[in-house]
Amino acid sequence: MSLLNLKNLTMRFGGLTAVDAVTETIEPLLLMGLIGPNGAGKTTVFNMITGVYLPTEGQISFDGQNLVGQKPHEIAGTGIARTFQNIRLFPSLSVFDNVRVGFNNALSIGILGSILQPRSFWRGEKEIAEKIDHLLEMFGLLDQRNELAKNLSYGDQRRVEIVRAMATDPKLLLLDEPAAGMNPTEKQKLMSLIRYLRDEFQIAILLIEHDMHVVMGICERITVLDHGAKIASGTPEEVKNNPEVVKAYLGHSE
Amino acid sequence: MSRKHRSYLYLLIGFAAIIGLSFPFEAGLNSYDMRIVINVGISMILAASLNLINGFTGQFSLGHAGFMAIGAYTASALTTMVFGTTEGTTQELLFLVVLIAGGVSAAIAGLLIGIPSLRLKGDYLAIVTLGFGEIIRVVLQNIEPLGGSLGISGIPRYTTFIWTFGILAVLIFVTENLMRSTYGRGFLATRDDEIAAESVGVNTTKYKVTAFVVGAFFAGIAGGLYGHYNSLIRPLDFGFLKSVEIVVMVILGGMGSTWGVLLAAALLTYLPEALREVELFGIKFRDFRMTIYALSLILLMIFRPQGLLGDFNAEEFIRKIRGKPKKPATTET
Amino acid sequence: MYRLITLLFAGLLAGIMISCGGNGGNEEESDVIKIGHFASLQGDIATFGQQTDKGIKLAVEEINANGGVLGKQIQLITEDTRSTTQDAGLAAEKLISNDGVTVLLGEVASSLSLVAAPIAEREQVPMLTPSSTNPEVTVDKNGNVRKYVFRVCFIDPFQGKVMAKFAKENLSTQRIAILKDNANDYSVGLAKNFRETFEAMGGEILAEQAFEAKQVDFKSQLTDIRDMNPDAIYVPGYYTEVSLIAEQARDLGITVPLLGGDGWDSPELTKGKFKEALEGCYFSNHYSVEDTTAKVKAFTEKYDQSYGELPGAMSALGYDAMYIVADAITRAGSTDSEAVTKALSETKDFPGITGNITIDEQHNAEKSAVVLMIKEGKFTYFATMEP
Amino acid sequence: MEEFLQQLINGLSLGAIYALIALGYTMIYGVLRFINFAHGDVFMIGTYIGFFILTSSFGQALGPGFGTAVIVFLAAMLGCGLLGVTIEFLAYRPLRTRPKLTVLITAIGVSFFLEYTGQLSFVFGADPRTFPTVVEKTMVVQSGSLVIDSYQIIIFVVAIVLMLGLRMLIMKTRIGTALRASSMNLNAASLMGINTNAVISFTFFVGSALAGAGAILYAMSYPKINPLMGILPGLKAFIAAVLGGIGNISGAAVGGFIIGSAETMTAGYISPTLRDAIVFAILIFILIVKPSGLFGQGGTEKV
Repeated sequence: MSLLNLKNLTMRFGGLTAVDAVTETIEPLLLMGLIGPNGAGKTTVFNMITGVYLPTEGQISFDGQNLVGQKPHEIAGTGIARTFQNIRLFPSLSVFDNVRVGFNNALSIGILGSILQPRSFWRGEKEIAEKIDHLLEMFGLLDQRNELAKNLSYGDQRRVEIVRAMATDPKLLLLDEPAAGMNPTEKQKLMSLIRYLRDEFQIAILLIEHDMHVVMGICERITVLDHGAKIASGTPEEVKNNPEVVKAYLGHSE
Repeated sequence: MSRKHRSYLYLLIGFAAIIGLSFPFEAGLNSYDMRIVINVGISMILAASLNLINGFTGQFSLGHAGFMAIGAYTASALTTMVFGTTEGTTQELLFLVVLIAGGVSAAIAGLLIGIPSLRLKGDYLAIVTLGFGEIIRVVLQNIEPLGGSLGISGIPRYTTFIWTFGILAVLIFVTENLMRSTYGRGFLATRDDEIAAESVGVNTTKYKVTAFVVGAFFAGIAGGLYGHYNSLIRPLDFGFLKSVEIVVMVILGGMGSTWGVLLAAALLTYLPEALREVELFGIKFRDFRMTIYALSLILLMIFRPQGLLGDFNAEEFIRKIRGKPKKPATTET
Repeated sequence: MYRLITLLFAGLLAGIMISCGGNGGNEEESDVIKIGHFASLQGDIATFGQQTDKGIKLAVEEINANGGVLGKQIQLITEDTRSTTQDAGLAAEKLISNDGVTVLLGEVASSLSLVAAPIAEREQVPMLTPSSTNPEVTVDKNGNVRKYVFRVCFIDPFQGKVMAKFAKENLSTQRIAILKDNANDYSVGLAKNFRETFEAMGGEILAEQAFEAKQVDFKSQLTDIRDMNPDAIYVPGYYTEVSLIAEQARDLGITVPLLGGDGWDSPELTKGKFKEALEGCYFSNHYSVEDTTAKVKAFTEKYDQSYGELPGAMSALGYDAMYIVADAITRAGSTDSEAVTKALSETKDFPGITGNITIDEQHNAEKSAVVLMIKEGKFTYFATMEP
Repeated sequence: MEEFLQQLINGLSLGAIYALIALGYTMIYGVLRFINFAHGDVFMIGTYIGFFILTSSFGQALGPGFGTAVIVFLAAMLGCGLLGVTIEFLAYRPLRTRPKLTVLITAIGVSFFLEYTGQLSFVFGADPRTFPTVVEKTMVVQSGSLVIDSYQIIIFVVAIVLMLGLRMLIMKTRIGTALRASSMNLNAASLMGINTNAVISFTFFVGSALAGAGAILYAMSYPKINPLMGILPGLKAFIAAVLGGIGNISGAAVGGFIIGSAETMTAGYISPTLRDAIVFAILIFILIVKPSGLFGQGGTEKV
């Protein structure tokens, strides 16, 4: 059974068709890449899946549920987490609290409980704190635990964003250009981290990436978008040799 | 005492201190000074409750005086028209009842006003809340049984030092505890980045409305306290100017800094009184106070927009002067 | 959580600062008599507060120039209420507790006087309001007369009645429409009492239309009123709006006279183009600026000299209030609060600018009203109405 | 029917004034994306400029008439325009890169400053002043209960002429093109070599000058002026701008007419005391249902 189904997904902004009838499926545990030239509509696909944009047409189903029309936080609740191209952390919160926000829904304490703070409140908070520390340790961020997010280095910010996404306990993780701005060593580390994530947490990962080395190195399947339309899909090898893809990447200089 | 109960301990210490202070205050202060102190307390409640909406959750509201009006009218109408003037324990109990009733009706209004905040941001929200505040004022003016433009007069004086600061202590307790829970994190996440917050499952709508409801509840109680101190309330006093005054306290204090906001509320209520007699170059301050108020507002925005204590962290400051090593603040939980 | 403790310390500090700063009404023997005036010098009704203050100041200057009261000079302390109830409470309390004033003067708005009245009662300091017309200011809701609170002006019922009587008997009108200011309790009070009296006398009130203070367009209300064809329109508002109402009424072809109360009394009422619009209208007032008695004439001239404008009702009432206070202190022979209060309550036939004033049992000013007619922009004496 | 027509005419002439003020709000919002709260008070200053000219010995020597009207209009427009530029330069320019709310608070500060300084007895004083006659009022139509006077026609004509003039200015001139470019994207415009500071000053000048013209029209029809008089017309004009889609110039004009008519209709058919509340209710309704206004284009936040 497939995890995520996109059917005829279309997004138009005024006269511009950003995403044009894209159909795609993602299986559980798959590491999949979404590539294409700038403006191909990759991030728009992410935004439709996560409910930031309402698709003009088409369906999205995840784990058997329809996602179209659901609010972003409801979609997050079904098990889809994401990072952003232009990093969106909570700048005034510490690294620890950034991640803790991701656990907000895991704690089912009402407003009275939050004000009066009975024993169960503290128990819950303690459990969460342990989980967060565990996650931070796993990502090598424990030293920056109490640092404000805005004071972190770029690479650390990217990793915190991933940790925060993982805090929601997702089944599918969407990564938007995770390697942007990283040097080759960092990219190498990132690739092993992504693989590790999939294996350790048993999730599917869909990533947008411009760095072909990263994409070809870790993705098991790749889908290529151009001008909003899907032009190819397959293994890295197949995609690399697809004439349409070559044309799309080179043809833009015509 | 474990840290889990620390907030209760502080609340108790707070109550004890307020009761302890009330004796020298009642005995040592003349009634003018006492009135300043009570007004300071009410301002603090208003500012701290708006801080929840404006400072922590980032929802810019220019209609806080409207919530105050609803609370003041509910509480005062109940006292003058239903319960009548009472004494002793009955009075204290009924006072609590009317204050809470005022808070609840303001909270309901907060729920209604919170809803547009789901769609609007920044200055648009500010204008809508301004409109709500004005509508509340005009409607109150047109309700004859509530005294129309004259308002409700002859409200007995129930508000005391203990009531005012006791409620302030409860508000601080509620705020501090909320901010340490999922709600507080939800507020801050909503303020910092709504889209990111939604992406990790934070229902920003719920947090925005909660902030409005809790903030409005305490503003309503502040209204009840005000009515039962001032003996008369009327629609004109809950207009745009009052809302702006409260917003300025929050901004001056540094949005989201409880400590700073309380200090700013105290300063902005106390200073105009302290400066009444001050004369500079033969010009009496009191004749120019509104001009000076406006000018300082502009200068503040240009030179210190983060407020008095905007980037000041009280806990860190105290840790520094106590010479303790920096311990991770978040392990408190 | 250190915040709470720090806060309490701050509160304590502030408290100490305050108690050191305030000198809490020292009882020392001084060579001045302190009179406090709390007034709206800024904000919505600043125009009336400033006028009252001018009247009081003029009176103080005169009294001091003539040797003061009981051989002492009068020191006037004016505090601003910014037209708000919060600051009215603070100002009144400050004047009483910190300055230790002998008598408290103020406010224009009844709502603001109603904040100060309980304070005056509690602190047992006599308070005289120049122009708060709501009956509740001197007599509380339960019908008890406030011992320390008095007024110099008419109360709403009196002026409403006077004008109703005048409309029915002197003008022989039968059908009248009312246009009142809903945001102003003075206007609402006058309208209510006018209606009651006029109907009791067999007249007919066609409509009671309302507007909100600060509005400038009254055409909708006036169009409705015009279609009813009344014999006159009662507009118990302030001159700030009445001029515009009159002009718009004339534009709409309404020719019947407008009737009003002392809120009309200001030279601004008939300035410029409003002169024509208000020709032949009537309003009830305390006195007439045109009054040729030496007293009124001297006041008008002096006021004009000092401020470069003619006085309005608020200035005259402030002026009278100050003189009544001086008179009461003189009669009391001391600044003792009880003695002054008693003297105030015994004020009888005091010859003020605004009439011969007697304080009655309800602590209201008993005096006859005059009805003025507007002729070529001037307020000319038309009739005297007895209470 | 006659009454409806009358209310409509009253509403349209009131709305024309709102439209003039609303243009200033919308132009400034278009370029700087912030609500110039002090705009209503600039309008108030405009009436006082007219007042002081008309009551000066110069103005009294002129007497009412067409020439006087032209002088008063130009003076108020120039005065308000310069005031607008000054306010922008002193209070808003230092905040160019700050969050919008900081600027909003500053604008409220400027608004209070103008209002309360105006109330000081040696400035304008709190007492309302009577605005002298600029041109004599005559009745143009007086059939049955329908009354149209010359002022209503003057207001309408002046407002339409100014709006057309503004349109020409924006569409046909160099600075107008720069203004349009700046309201699409201030940064991009600046990169393209447009002197954005000059454009912003120009926007404030034109917007405030229109408020100055509106001020004279307003003071002619409601000749009592006071330092707090700018608050309500300012708010209503702002609402008109929002209704039309803030940042949209023809929207502001249409919005002004709609708000003016809604107000007089409410007063005529529902309740005169609720006219202000109704206008606010309209505002809230629009913002909740269609925040981009009637003619505004809704933007999508880039994620």
